[in-house]
Amino acid sequence: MSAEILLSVSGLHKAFGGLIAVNQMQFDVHKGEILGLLGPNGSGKTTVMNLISGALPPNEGKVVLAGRDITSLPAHTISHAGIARTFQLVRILPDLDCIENIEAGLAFRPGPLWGDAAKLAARALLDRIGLADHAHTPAGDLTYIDQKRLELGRALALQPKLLLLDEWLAGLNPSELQEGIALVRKLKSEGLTIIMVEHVMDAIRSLCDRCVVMNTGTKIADGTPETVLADPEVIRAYLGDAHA
Amino acid sequence: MLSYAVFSGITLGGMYALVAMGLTLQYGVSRIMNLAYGELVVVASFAAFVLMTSAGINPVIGLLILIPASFALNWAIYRILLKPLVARAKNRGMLEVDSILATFGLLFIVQGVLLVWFGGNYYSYDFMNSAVNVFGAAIAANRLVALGFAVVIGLGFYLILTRTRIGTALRAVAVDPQSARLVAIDVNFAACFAFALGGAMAAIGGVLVSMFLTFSTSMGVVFTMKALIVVIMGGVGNILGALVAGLILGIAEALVATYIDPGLTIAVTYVIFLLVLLIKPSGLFGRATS
Amino acid sequence: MQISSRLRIATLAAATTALIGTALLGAQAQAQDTYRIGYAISKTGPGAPGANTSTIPNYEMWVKEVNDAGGLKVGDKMIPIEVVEYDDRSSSEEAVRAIERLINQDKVDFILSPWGTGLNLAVAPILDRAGYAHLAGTAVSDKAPQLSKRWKNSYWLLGTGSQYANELATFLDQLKSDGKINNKVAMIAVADGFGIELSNAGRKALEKHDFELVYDKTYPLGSQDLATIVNEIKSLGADTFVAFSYPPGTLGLTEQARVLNFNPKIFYAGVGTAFPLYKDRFGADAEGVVSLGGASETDPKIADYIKRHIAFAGREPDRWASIVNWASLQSLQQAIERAGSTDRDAINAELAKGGFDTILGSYKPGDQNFWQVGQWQDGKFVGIAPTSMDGAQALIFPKPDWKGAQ
Amino acid sequence: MNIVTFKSDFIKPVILGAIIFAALAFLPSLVDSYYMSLAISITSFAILATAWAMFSGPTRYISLATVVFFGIGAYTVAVLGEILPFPVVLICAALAGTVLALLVGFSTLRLAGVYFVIFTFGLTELVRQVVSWYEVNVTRELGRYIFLDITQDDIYWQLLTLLAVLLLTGFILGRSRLGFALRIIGEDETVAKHCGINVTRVKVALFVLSAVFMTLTGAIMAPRWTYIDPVIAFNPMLSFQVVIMALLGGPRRLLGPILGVIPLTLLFEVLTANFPNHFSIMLGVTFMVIVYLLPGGVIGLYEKYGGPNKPSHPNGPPTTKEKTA
Amino acid sequence: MLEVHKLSVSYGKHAALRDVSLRVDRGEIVVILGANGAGKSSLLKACAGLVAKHENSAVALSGKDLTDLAAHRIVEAGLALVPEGRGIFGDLTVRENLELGAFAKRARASEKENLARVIDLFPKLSERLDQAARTMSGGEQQMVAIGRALMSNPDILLLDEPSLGLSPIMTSDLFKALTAIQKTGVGVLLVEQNARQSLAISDRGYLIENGAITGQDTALALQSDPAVQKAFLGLGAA
Repeated sequence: MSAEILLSVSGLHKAFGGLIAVNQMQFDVHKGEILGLLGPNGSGKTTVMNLISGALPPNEGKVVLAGRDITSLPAHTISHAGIARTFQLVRILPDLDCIENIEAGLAFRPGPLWGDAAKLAARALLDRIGLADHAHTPAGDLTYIDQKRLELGRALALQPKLLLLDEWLAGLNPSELQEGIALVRKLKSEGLTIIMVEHVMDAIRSLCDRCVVMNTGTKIADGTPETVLADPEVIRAYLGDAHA
Repeated sequence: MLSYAVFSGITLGGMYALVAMGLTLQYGVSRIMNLAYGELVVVASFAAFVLMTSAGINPVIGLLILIPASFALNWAIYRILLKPLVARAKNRGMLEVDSILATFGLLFIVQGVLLVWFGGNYYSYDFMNSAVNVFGAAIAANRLVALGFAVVIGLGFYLILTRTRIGTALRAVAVDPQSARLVAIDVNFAACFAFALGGAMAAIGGVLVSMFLTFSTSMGVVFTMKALIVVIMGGVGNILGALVAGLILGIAEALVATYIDPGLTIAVTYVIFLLVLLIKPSGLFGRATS
Repeated sequence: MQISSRLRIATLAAATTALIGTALLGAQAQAQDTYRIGYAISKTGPGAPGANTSTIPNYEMWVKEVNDAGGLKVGDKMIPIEVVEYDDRSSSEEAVRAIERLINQDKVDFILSPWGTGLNLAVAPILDRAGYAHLAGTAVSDKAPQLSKRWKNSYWLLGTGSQYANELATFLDQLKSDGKINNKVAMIAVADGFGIELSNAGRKALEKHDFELVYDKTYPLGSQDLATIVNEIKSLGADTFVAFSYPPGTLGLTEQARVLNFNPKIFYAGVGTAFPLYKDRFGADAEGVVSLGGASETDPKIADYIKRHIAFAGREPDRWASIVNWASLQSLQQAIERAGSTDRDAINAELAKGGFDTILGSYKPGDQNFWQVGQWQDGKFVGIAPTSMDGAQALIFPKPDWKGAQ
Repeated sequence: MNIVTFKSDFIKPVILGAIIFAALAFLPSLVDSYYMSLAISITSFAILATAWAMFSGPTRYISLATVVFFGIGAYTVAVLGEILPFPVVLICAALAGTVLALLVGFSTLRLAGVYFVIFTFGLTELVRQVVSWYEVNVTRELGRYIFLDITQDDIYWQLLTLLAVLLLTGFILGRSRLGFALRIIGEDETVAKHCGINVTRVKVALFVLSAVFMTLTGAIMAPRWTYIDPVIAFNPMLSFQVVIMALLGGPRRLLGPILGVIPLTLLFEVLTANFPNHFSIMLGVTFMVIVYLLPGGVIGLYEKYGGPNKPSHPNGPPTTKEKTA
Repeated sequence: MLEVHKLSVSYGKHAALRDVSLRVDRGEIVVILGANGAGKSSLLKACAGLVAKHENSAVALSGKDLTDLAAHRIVEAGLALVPEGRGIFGDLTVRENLELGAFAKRARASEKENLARVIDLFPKLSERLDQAARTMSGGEQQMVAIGRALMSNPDILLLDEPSLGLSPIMTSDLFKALTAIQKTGVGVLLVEQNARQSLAISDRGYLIENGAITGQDTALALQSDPAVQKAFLGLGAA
């Protein structure tokens, strides 16, 4: 935990009309750790992800990545700065094949790859995420789990410093879940820093170094999974008695 | 001067709204981007002309015949021409493109038939042209009738759509046709019904407008475009929005004609329209789609 | 696989070509026992109402009358007319293509003009290059004199905008100096080539004659709702109202004037006032309205023409371009007879000589010997100016009250 | 191996295209001026439809602003045609088109779907009204005469050159990162942003590129009509025709739009020639028949009946969805 | 009671379901377990009339043949589906959504009682009746979707992954609600990834693999079946 801070979020505030979605959020992410972002539905987790990745600009507050202020920058600039993401509802490029989906991540990053170099790199990445056999399958024809893999592959192609996973493990059955957890763990071991929004407690417990729990837009807990998940406030607002 | 400008603007706006409200139903609920809409308005104008000049039936009475007739005609158009497109469309986008192409063909057919029957001449007839004094402004009675219809239809449909079960069902089809099937709504029937209803409203517009505008077989496109602008500006599928948007455009035109330059009246409607689109792309009363 | 699909496309292409070939070539290559006349005109699109009013019925009626009489007299033979017609859909590009087709594919002997200033100008160079005469029946352009020089067989029958405006201004000036009207004129024009040309000329001519333009604006083409304009003009105290408008606007303005009871001493509006539609629409209220054009309905030739037109087309001709168009068709017929052959150059030479006997009297295409100002009087649109012309009627003054709107 | 395929893959079509265009250049000496006028029509629509599809195909933004740029081109010639040499006039037209496209692009490309469609249509009307108003109140002359000694053959050659340049541009674009970016945007704009694509810049760039070709077409065509006014120059039917031709052909392939332009132009011609009084009805009927029987456009037909499966070469031209299975 | 007999569905050449037969009685909860892409959603959609079935397939509800009925008639017959992704009318208010649920003629007479029952089941909705449905959180939207389905007075309720994306506390609330619904005599057919919690409330379960039923048993038996434990409950699950 002594590692340097990669991402620092402070005083983050976002309102939609009268509804305050995110209120004075503040947390740090250390290099190489996996941070779990938890909270009930509608507590503002996805909004936080959108604010960090530039999909939305915050009303107030600051997002700093590796010492660089990236608050309110457009999404493509933030992507160039080193943040890649996946989406709550999986978003692939359905009419493009798998190689091209990966190339989408390779071709526009800083130090872009194009042509034969991109093909080679894309094949290597497909291999790494277990889709080597599907190089020319249109992404829309993949199964759900494979689409999730492909989306992750595209994010990895950007060579991010920080990866945002928004319910990436949701909707997987237990055996698929085990594969998914293993894949994320491997990414961590390769030194990637990850923020994950997740409801799957097994995954949280086995992957996260630290958890931030949100409720109605504000942070209600911050700490290791064990402490956070035992917090009475978290149990009341989020987990319910069954998980106590 | 100001009050006259405002009143004549309101009557003009009422006419725009009247012509547009049917299209907002057809596009909003049935998802048919009907480029032949204006042609159907013109068909009704010609029908009113024929009834008036050869059968001596005045247009307001003529509505009693033309409303059901055009409802039936549009029902048939939907059943025969559009249903196959709806059935084969995989999503809304595809239906939109297909319906644009198909109704574009329909536009030419209707126009061609009118041309064979009526030729390319201008048509106009004299009905209820006497002036009525409204708060000191002299307005032609036929325009007031049109305005009255616009307001009554607009508010009436607004109430029907928001206060009745069938109206809520139509809105549900507009929002999500797939889910509407899951609450026992016969979506095909609803779409067909809305399309025919929109067609009947087009006919009302056509009949009333023919009382004071000079029309010809080639004028349909003008109505279609005006209606589209009002529909988009008011928010797709929103009857009340169409009414308000129509009135705004009418009043703006009249004010510009009086105080700036009548040469800019059409320009100003487009400026307002484009500004609304830029500031609120889903229209004045529209909800942003995800 | 690739080859077979290419083959299929090639077959498709071949079939299409064959189809088009027959369509394109079907009409041509016949013996010269007919005189082939071609025209492309706006049967659809924004130009259609105008073409249908002043041009198409005249073309059709002329062909029918000639053929009913056995054909054109060429030497001692009677040659019937054969017509090739196209719809230019009111588009310059379509008109250009249709004319090229008439010349090169249909190889017609003569080409009648399309409708409107824009289309006539678009086809003029092509007709000139191919040596066809061009009787531009419905174009008003201040460049008319230059145009006839530029394309030597072209005739701009309706002349320039200035001539109408000047004639009107002169006429009004007389009324003013007689003390009948004040010097205030309200003028509105449609924002279109025609309206602007006339209003420019009108402004110049009226100011020359010391009129004050208390209102001088334009309205956009396609706008029919002119209530606010009429309302504003009503308050300005002008005795003379001048509108250089198109038929929908002309009708709209008249109706608004009637509703608002705006009844100036001189109410001038047009194009469209001289159309039968106008009389049908306003009935007795047409009385006294002034516009461009006019007809000497007492002239038996004109009266007979109007009668035949009603019998043929089921409606009256307009009292402006229709008459000029008819005169030009009569000229063409006589030019062919005088040339005694179907040779194009011979006919062109005859056309240039003029002196044809028409409903406009002795006529050479391009002559401006028709009425420039007319007025509805007792259900007839009669000519009142130039006052020097034979059969000029006295102006009904002031314009009678509107009856319909009270 | 890869390099070889890439090269032959690139050079073969270019050489083939060059040969075809060289052959087409001899057309004026082979046919009479009627066929030349038909050829001009086809070539001009081919440019407009291809240029339209270059932007609208991958992004799926249906633009009805084609005639805005076309008309601006025509007007540039009307204003400057007799003052400057023609090539300079063309450059001015391209500049005018660029400026307008930049303006429109930056202000409207955040609109999506039908809103963009109607916006671009409204824009046509607005530009027409503003030009009218300017002419009426400032130059006090509506309707301009273009007396330029440019023959039909000259127009044809100019259009042919423009079409060749356009196709080459499209061909290169289809293999470039810019073209790839546009395809991604067409699939999912949000994903494109998060992949590091400056979506606005890419869209505007393509919009401008396509607008420049449209503007030049208008400029080249203007001398053909001698006279233009706002109604002639900004006739909205042109925009509709272009959209329909491109959709019929297949807007997501480089040569797709041309496959729509040729049959439709010829069809219009046949109908005009044979049904002068029933053109509208025939056109409408044919149109509906096409919609019902050819849902995927001409290119769809081609792909359905034995079109070649997509070869596995790097970064092929934009394709519609194809199954490799 | 819902009876599905030899139901087959395909998309193009791809067979999504092959000869699936199953049964749901009134008053019981039946869960279908299977991997992603096994055909679970297709099964529910086919029952609800949203996708076309093969010729020899048959679906019947209390003896009434539903096989060839259009979707809206199936609702009328007493079968309601809560689709994946909820499918609520976002622009309409919660009240309007619920009222639309009672659009079926079978439900109109008892609309008031049904509304009271839904509010009783999901008290949270009572404060939100006039709010546009899309402004609500995922869990509340799921309540609207289920409430809407219940408003049609169904004999059988089909639910497609209702717990997807819900927080743990919401998920357990949801399953409690399903038990309450079951007690009113409605039969529930549930497709779920959350095998552990769904088996806990279910009476019976079916296993589906590559479009075919590969096993069926009581929920209790399935919970203790080693194969099920391995595939669906996670090895060494707590």
